[in-house]
Amino acid sequence: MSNLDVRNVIAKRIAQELKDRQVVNLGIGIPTLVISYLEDKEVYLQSENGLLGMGPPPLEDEIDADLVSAGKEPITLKKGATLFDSANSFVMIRGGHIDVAVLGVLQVSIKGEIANWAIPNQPILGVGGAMDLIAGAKKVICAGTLFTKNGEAKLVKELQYPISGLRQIDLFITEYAVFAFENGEVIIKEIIGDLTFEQLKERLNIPLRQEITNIYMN
Amino acid sequence: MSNLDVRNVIAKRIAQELKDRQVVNLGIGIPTLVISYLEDKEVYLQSENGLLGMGPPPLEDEIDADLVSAGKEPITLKKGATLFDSANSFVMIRGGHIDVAVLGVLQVSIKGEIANWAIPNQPILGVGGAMDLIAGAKKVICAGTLFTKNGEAKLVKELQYPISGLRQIDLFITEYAVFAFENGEVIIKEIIGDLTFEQLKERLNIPLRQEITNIYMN
Amino acid sequence: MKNKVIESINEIREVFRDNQKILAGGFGLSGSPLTIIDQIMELDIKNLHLVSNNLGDDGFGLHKLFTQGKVQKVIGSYFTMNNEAVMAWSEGTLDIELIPQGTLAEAIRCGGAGIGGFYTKTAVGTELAIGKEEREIDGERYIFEKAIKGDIAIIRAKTADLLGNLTYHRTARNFNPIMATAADIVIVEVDEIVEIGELDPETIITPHVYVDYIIQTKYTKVGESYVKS
Amino acid sequence: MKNKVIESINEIREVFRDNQKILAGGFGLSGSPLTIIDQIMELDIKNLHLVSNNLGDDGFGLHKLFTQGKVQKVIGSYFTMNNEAVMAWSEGTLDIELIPQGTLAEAIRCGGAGIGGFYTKTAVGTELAIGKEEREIDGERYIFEKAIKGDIAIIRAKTADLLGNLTYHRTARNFNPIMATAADIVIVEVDEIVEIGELDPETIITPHVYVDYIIQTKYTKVGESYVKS
Repeated sequence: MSNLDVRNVIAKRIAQELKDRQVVNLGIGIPTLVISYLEDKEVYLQSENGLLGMGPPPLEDEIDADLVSAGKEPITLKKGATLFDSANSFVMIRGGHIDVAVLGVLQVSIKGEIANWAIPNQPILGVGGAMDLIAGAKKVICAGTLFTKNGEAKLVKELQYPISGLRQIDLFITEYAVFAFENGEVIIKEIIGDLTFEQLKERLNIPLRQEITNIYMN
Repeated sequence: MSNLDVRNVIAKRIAQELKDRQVVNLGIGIPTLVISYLEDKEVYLQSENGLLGMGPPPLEDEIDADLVSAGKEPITLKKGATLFDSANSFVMIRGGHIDVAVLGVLQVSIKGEIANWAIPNQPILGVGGAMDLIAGAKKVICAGTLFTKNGEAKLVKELQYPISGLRQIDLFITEYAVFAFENGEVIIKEIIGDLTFEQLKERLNIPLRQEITNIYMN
Repeated sequence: MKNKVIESINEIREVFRDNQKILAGGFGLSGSPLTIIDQIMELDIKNLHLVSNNLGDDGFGLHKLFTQGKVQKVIGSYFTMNNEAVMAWSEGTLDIELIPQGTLAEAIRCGGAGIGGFYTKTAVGTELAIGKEEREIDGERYIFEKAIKGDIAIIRAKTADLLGNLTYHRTARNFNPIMATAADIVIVEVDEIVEIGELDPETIITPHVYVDYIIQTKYTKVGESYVKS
Repeated sequence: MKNKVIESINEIREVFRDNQKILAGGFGLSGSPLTIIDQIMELDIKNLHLVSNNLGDDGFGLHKLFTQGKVQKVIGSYFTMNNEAVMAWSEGTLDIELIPQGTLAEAIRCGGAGIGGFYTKTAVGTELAIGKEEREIDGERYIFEKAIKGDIAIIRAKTADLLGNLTYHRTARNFNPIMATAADIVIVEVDEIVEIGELDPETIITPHVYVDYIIQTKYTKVGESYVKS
């Protein structure tokens, strides 16, 4: 698969996790691609720069530079959308009112801790709303390829990258499998790609259990 | 003077202290009467239940039970009025954005501390926004008759009533005089009633200095 | 789409239990969810803890709920005008926690915002600061206050769309928008319910994410009063 | 009535000084006071401390002010995309204080609200919590954050009435309303200025008490960009 395909496979699988009426915040990168796979699901997208009810990108002649996503891309308003200031946006995020945050990730530990904001030994100059979403969202789904460009697994025994918060995420969705984190265990809920459970276990070299359930049905 | 007259004398004198463009919060009681003496001064009245730009009472057929003052009296909106929730109302009050709070008072100490919310040995069951206004307003003017019904002075060496906050008020305006509190001193800025400075000094039995200045001119 | 509109809280009877903390909007009767309060009076529940600026007016709103005997404790800023509350407090049948109005508002807002507590300058040095931690920040004295959250919030708005987006009317806004953020279940009573898209996005005060159930009010305003229709 | 409308900050040159802390609204360029920033660039001041979510876009807004050398420190949440800021930080010519976006927003709001500081759950256990007081409240871990205030706030709104009441447009609202409350002097740049009474009281976001000066913007939107007219 090309890199583009891989990202879309992950995004599509994440879309299946989202349910009607959920309020969802999509991070930058793969999470943004999820929009394309929502089909007619009635999901309400929150954007931390002050919007609930983000609609699809505008037509060229309808672009408004003052209607943008947190990724600073032009967007539209869906019916029933609301606008608010940054303080109130984070009341919504940190206060536990977002049903699902979908976040890009650099590393995930076997305890479900994540690193998604900083790279060791490099200047740490950006965090945005990532830590607020991790602290506040009811459910956190992380999106990412399972391996780095150098072939290193992103699912690791201990984070080498700076941690993003104490919170254990719910799911790590990759192009190979859906990983859940429950009671200190990593559980493969679904195999997506062409590696078997045994192959994944060998490549990742972490304790792993398989428990295939159709978790995304409402 | 009748009690009604006395209250109006105080209210009228307080009105003279207010300046064009000031944002003012008027407490319940004598402070509310100040409205009648504002004439064409462009003062913006804030009401802690969520309003800036309180207008005069409505005509009988224009009463809206959902447009009331903090004293729960029907009011109107002036041009340029704004509405906000209670949290934002106290951002305005506690955050130092109210130019003048005019408050009723039970006692004022010679240090300019006030007691205006509770009576000793009685259940303390109401405070409202009094302490927020005292903590936050740029200037606090207190309104009250100088003596209780029993003839006891309200301006005292030490408060016997529970204090309302650490803040030293700026002026105590009574039917006899305007008292200012500066550098630990009580200064009579103006004699209003028919007691002379010497008579006031004797009846109050506190250190008192006279310094008549036309303080209310802009 | 799940419909948030209900006729009566009887349809969601299971969310009400003894000993719950209920946030109730309103400043006096303005912005008070009178219909919802009437319906709570019909429920067989007890020992409620109310968080509300005050206790309605004599014979109206929360005052009725309190005189009915359902209330064990009230947390608010102003109960002096309510003779029966004062009496019940004196007799030890009602617990009252008095908080300055601005501190109450801020504590509720923090409860909804994932903020655990805050330092306010209000009430420093007074009886209401007794037992509270004091801290100096940049040379000024502050006291610590904990955030307030509720099991249920009952609030009043003007218009709801079918999603649950809310607008308010005049000073009936007061505590309602912040209470909407600070409880597990939020029930709003409104004058009118409109289609999605009818409210201007710029003017919606409470986004729908905060609202669980919508009830059409049974009260209308007549002069200074609210009359059950 | 004193007129709050000014042509340029040159008319209030005296409020700007070296070493001031300036709160600047905007998320990227949306809601950024581009005209005021242009005018600040003309002033002979230095060592500014900026509080802003990020530093504009390359060549636009705060980024210009920073590359001009007027900025000593920035406090915000996201500077990674700004190569020159990263470089200046590496070389030690720019001080950066990184704060999670929600903590930044809350700290500014508290600055305007007379709240000295607050406990947030955001960033607990991370590098951004190092050196910060931690406290457990009701079984959850929080860190302490101090309120943020500024000497001057420069903000962007859609419409001002002559009193200074403000409405905003879409996601250009962002940090602007809270920054309006948290500085000694507040200067707003707007698309249009209208008579008092033209704005619906229910829809005004920033009451006039927070606004000191109003400037008509010199920028218009063309597609995704802002163009100086």
